[in-house]
Amino acid sequence: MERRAIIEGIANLCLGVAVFFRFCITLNFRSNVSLAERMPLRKVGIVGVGLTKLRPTTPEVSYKELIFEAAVKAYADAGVDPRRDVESFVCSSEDFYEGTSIYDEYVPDQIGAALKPVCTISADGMYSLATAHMQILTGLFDIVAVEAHSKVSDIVNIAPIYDLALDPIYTRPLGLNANFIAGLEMNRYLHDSGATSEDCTRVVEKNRKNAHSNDLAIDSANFESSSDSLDSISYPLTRNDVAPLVDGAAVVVLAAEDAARSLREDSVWIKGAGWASDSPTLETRDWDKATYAELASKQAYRQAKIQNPAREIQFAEVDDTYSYKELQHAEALGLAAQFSAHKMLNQGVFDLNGRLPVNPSGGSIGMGHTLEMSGLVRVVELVKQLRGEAGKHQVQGVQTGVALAWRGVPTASGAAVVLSNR
Amino acid sequence: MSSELKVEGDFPVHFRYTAGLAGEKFLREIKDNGRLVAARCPKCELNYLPPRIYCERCMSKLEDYVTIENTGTVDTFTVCRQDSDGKDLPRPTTVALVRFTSAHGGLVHKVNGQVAIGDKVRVVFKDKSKRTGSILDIEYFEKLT
Amino acid sequence: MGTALKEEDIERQKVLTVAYQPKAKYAWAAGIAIGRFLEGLKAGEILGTRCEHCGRVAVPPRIFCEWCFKSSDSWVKLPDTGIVNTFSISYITADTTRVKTPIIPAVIGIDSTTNAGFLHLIGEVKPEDVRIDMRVKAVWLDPSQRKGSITDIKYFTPLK
Amino acid sequence: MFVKKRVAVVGAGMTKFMRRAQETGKELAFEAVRQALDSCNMRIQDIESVALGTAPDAFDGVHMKGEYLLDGAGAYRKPYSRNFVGGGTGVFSPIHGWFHVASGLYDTCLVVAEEKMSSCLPHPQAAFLTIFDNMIERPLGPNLIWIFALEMQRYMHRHKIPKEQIAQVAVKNKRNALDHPSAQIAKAVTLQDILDSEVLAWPVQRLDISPVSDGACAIVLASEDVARQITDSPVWIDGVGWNLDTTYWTNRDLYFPRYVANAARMAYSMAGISNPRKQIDFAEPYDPFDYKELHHMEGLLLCRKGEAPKLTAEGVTERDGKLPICPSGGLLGVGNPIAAAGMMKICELFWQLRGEAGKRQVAGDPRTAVAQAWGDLMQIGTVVVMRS
Repeated sequence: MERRAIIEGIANLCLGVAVFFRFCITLNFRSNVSLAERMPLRKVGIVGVGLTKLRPTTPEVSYKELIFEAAVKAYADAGVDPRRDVESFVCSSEDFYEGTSIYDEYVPDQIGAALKPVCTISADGMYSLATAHMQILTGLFDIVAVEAHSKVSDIVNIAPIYDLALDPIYTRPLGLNANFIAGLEMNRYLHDSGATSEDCTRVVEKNRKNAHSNDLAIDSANFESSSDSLDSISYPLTRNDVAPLVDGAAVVVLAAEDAARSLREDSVWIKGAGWASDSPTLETRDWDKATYAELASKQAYRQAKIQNPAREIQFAEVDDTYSYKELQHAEALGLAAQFSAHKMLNQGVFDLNGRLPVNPSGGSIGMGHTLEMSGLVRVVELVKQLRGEAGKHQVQGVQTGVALAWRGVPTASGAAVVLSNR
Repeated sequence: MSSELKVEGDFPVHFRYTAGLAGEKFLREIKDNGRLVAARCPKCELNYLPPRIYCERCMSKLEDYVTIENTGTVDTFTVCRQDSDGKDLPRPTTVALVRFTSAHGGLVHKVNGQVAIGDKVRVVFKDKSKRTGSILDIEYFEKLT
Repeated sequence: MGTALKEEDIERQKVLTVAYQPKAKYAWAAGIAIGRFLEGLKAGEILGTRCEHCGRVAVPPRIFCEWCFKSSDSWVKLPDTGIVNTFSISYITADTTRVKTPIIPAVIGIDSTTNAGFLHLIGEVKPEDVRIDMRVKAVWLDPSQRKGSITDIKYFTPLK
Repeated sequence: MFVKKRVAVVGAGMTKFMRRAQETGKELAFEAVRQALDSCNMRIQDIESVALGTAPDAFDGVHMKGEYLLDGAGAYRKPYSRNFVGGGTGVFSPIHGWFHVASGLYDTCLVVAEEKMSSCLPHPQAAFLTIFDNMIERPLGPNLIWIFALEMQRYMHRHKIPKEQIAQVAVKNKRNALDHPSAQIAKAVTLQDILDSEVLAWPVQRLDISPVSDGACAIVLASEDVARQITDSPVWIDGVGWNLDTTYWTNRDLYFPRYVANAARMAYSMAGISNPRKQIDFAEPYDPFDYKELHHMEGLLLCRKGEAPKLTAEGVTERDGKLPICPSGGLLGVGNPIAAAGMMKICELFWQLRGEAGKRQVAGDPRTAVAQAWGDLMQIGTVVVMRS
């Protein structure tokens, strides 16, 4: 026994030395300033949000006109004139979703950004928000607007576009719908966590119910269980588990603290913003958890000085492109222990009136999925909750919430933001 | 009033992807020798499957290739019912992510028959005369009996 | 730092490649402004919008003025005449196929607008006779052939 | 503006520029990253964030191309995002990276730019059809070269510039590229060669254009105190600017790139440059076509409107002239893998300002330089001012 203890002791010592050594190496080129001092230098607030109603199709308006509607709403909400007050604009798009190469050509006019600093981040709108946040932190700008949209009804068939995202050498030749990746992941998640397909159906029911109270969500009666909704797409994934695609546009206005305070009394503050990617290849990424979400939220929590998210976060808007993703993402965000989210779901913890409501807006399953806008919708919903303007789906007395975006199959990339009204 | 007019369009191009340096080696080994190779990172002690010319963790250049056994374990699987156009497949296709003991990574490919997570499977290559230097030179995984 | 290939290396399968035909297809909603513009073309009319805030008349029309960021919902019927702002004499098509008879693309500044115009083609003229600032007029497809497209105008031709 | 954090470039790397690379886009990105890290003795573990720039997905033929490229770009389990501002992407990418470090959130950022245009058939230009307005321009069957031809014609008309004066830019840049080890076309051409080359869309001829390429570039950015630990000769990013004009390009006079001028003013103001003609020692303006170099010299306020052809004729812009322009050989000589081509100019500034440009080194110990890219529908200017 004694001998074993000694060996263990030596092993631990070696491990300790190795860890220390590694620590030294990692810190090799680090700044002299401590991590605490590398917190954001300025406080940044969200001073305006504009979101159109989400609808399955919008044949009466062009994408520019849809975006214009969101921009007008956001600038009115913020009390700013984009031509005079907004100094920079960050847009979100991917060419194949638009059917246009170099789509960033088509962004400035409808958001009042012509002849101004405008850039596109090819990612979910939450990445653009994080980029705008960085721009303000540099001190370069005080007021920055973020735009994202979905005109998915302009796409004749989404499947061939998802196919284009698959690895052309190893994955595309299989000739399968990209949803198969979600099928693989869901199967693994259910296997590891003990959650069941019925638990995933409960996520769907909860989110659709929440969306009923959300004026901006489409009438989710459109989605409700029809005879084919339980059809398997890629076992164990059914049609029911997949958020339906809808149109919409969103614009969010950010401001540095002084500007924010002069614009409104109830700014919602960005406490932290993070984004991260796991391995892009199917073969080498983690399959037992959403590592990208864990890394992204750790960054955001560090900035927000949140040590125990399960206690300090009061509600969450998380990506639910597929039903099981809500559970997996809640775990990655530290809101539930790994593989225990379905238990909390079943206890009603995530309900609108639960202890830690998840997707009180209805999420993408309830409101509809809006391609690269999905994360920005989550942010807008967070802002409304934190202002107390969420109406029938208001969660009472909330101060701090987290939102998570995922870039969908086949990616392992996501972003997280922590917002607070304090 | 809007006319609800639509204007149609597409991308009038087609693509030709090179397999790349590591992909070339991988697909040639399958085509010519019916074996799987991985690229070894000596620093991280990982054998990347499929191989690549870099270690994604330490960004070392990888130049050594090692042969990987033809049998692995089902890490997860799915039964896919739609093709890449979103149309129903004539027959549902089982697809699995298969891990190999000596490799980091694995392979995602079709499965012949039914499998469960944890099942041992072997890689079945197409007949040598039918191989073209594509990932489809692997016919499917088959459960070991 | 890179392995350069020749086309024949690929054609002779010296290196492996995968061929792929993308199937992405779109049907874009033209919306309020362009929808009405295209309907106008079908009727043989060029329509623009006026910003009531700055007075600018623009074509192609839009429901907003990008400089004032105000709605511009006042419609103006424009003449089908204008000037050549700039032009090119092109011996290649969109996919760089060579053509013998050159295509003459031009930016046509439409009369009665505030320096606004659109991309179109010039026809019924010798390439060497085209000049910047030359006055031109639209040549329309026969009404029966029009379909609510920019190509309902065949091209612009020098005003005689 | 209260920008507090000074950001340095501490390392740079690039692949050869090639008409067709065997490497995948990921592999090209890796080659550039490895070289950039080696150039400053850094390891990927020292990198806290990664910014990627790459142009249309229709070139590489991969939707969400940034996600596809990320492991090659060294972004495994790191904060990583892709920016995209058309042809302006290559010079916007270091600006995107600059946000990461100047914000104080990260001490280091790896910036990568990649393009693999040879995947696109029958010709990458076919993909460019889809940059035109989907409703009112694409039905006319436009070629990318048209917009250059239309802009060039307008520029020539407004300032009464003969074609010969424009073609001398191509002669100069292709000659400069003879000294660039990564150059795709190391071949000198004469003025007559250019004027005799095939007319594509008048006034644009075959040799007025930079070649289609595959390639990648990478640089390493670090905050001031970290940069000083890494190297004795950091090169500072002292000014950044970008500006996007209205989409309605047919409603603008194309003779002058006002958006480039706006971007330049933004960058100069940040860098404390009040008289760019005197304070800039050399420049790498974007030169996908020969006239664009002239257009952009004017947009960068390095000379008066319409004066750039004259300066070029007088030899001012030669590598040994008073204001060297594109000493690298530019896109015309080195090649044009869109986003990587813009970043190549940032690499050139880095090497020149450290005195490491070898045979390409401009004379007179340059201290301050500007790089610029351009893109979209003659619409965006991206500008970076760097100092040694």
